[in-house]
Amino acid sequence: MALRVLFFASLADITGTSEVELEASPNVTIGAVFATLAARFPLLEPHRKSILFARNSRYATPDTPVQDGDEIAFLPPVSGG
Amino acid sequence: MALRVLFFASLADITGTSEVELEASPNVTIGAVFATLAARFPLLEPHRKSILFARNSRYATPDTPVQDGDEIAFLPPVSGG
Amino acid sequence: MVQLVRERIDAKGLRERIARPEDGAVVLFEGTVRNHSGGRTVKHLEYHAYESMALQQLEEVREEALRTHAIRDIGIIHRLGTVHPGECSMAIVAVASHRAAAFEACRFAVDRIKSAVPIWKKEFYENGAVWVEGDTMGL
Amino acid sequence: MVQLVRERIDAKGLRERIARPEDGAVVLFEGTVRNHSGGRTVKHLEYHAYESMALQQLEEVREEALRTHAIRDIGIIHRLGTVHPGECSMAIVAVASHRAAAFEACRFAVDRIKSAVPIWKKEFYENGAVWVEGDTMGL
Repeated sequence: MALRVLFFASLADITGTSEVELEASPNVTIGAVFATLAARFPLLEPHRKSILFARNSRYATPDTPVQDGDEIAFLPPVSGG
Repeated sequence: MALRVLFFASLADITGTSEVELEASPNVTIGAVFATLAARFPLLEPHRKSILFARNSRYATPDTPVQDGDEIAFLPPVSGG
Repeated sequence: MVQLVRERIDAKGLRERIARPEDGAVVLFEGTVRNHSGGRTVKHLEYHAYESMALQQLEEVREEALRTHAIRDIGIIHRLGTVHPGECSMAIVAVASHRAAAFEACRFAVDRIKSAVPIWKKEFYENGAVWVEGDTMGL
Repeated sequence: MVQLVRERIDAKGLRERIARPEDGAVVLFEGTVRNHSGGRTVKHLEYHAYESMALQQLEEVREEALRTHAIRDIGIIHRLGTVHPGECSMAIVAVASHRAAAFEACRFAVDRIKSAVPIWKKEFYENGAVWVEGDTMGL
């Protein structure tokens, strides 16, 4: 199934991209998606603990399952205001 | 000695005036000034407990002594803001 | 900066005079005249003050706010005379590096003004008017 | 009303849209860009957002503030893109009958936005720039 994965702020700098398309196996979780991308972008791994996850513009947890067509986002600690 | 006494807000309505000139004996206190005026304006007396006193634009207490030329003010509970 | 004015309060102007580029947080409080009070329709208010004392007291509130809170500056304008519903009767702007101090100083100043500054308001209704009296217990 | 904008924030306009004659207290918070940070001179900031999610989260903050505080309304504008020192990056206006609720709701909203809304700022200095990262422990 096809996923769209978004990186923001420092994570986009680390990966060098703000968006990747990803082909994932069914029943995969957001945590597994992150592991896949951390393998592709090794500099992501040290940020794992501080990263927040979102699925289709809503906060999600690493064990949230993803579905075909989902937009998954990895968010560093926010600093708006 | 000569004093200027100011009444504000509801107290000015009660006495019908915002200002009186008063001749007082030396060493008198603000409390004594109030008693003199409460005798002249009997409707003042019931407000005594809630009235704040000022001498020359500063808060004062009933036992504050007054001096010749002082401006004494009787203030109902404030309601600005 | 503390002021008593008889015209409309320019809260934005106050903010602009007080805030500077080293500040990170600006908190503005505006007390506005409500169109109702205790179930009655308010036509307008009249604010009276013991002006010389009110200015001194406002300045003391300002100085106390500066002394007790980590703010860079605070400005206060209170209006006197006739004020209509929706209009601003008092504006306070506190500026600080960080928001906690700005919020707390602004609130501190409102509370102190409402209990310690010799200003009174009279509410005017369709028929009749009353002096509002605050609570001086806290003084 | 919640908004993300790329031009200067019109805090006074927000206040005018939100406040009505039945309100007695208006509290406006403005986060402003400081000209220094950690001892370095800040030339400007850049605010980036996950826009669709940030708007949803801002709306949730607004609804939570309305649900948990005795306010009549609250409006939030956050700026994105380049913002210079002294300029406003975020404005929040809370209106209520009484000041306590307006102060508390405004502060609640700032705190929630700073911890939960996907917006990030990058600080630009004379030489170099860094992403500022907040504290998400409170989330």
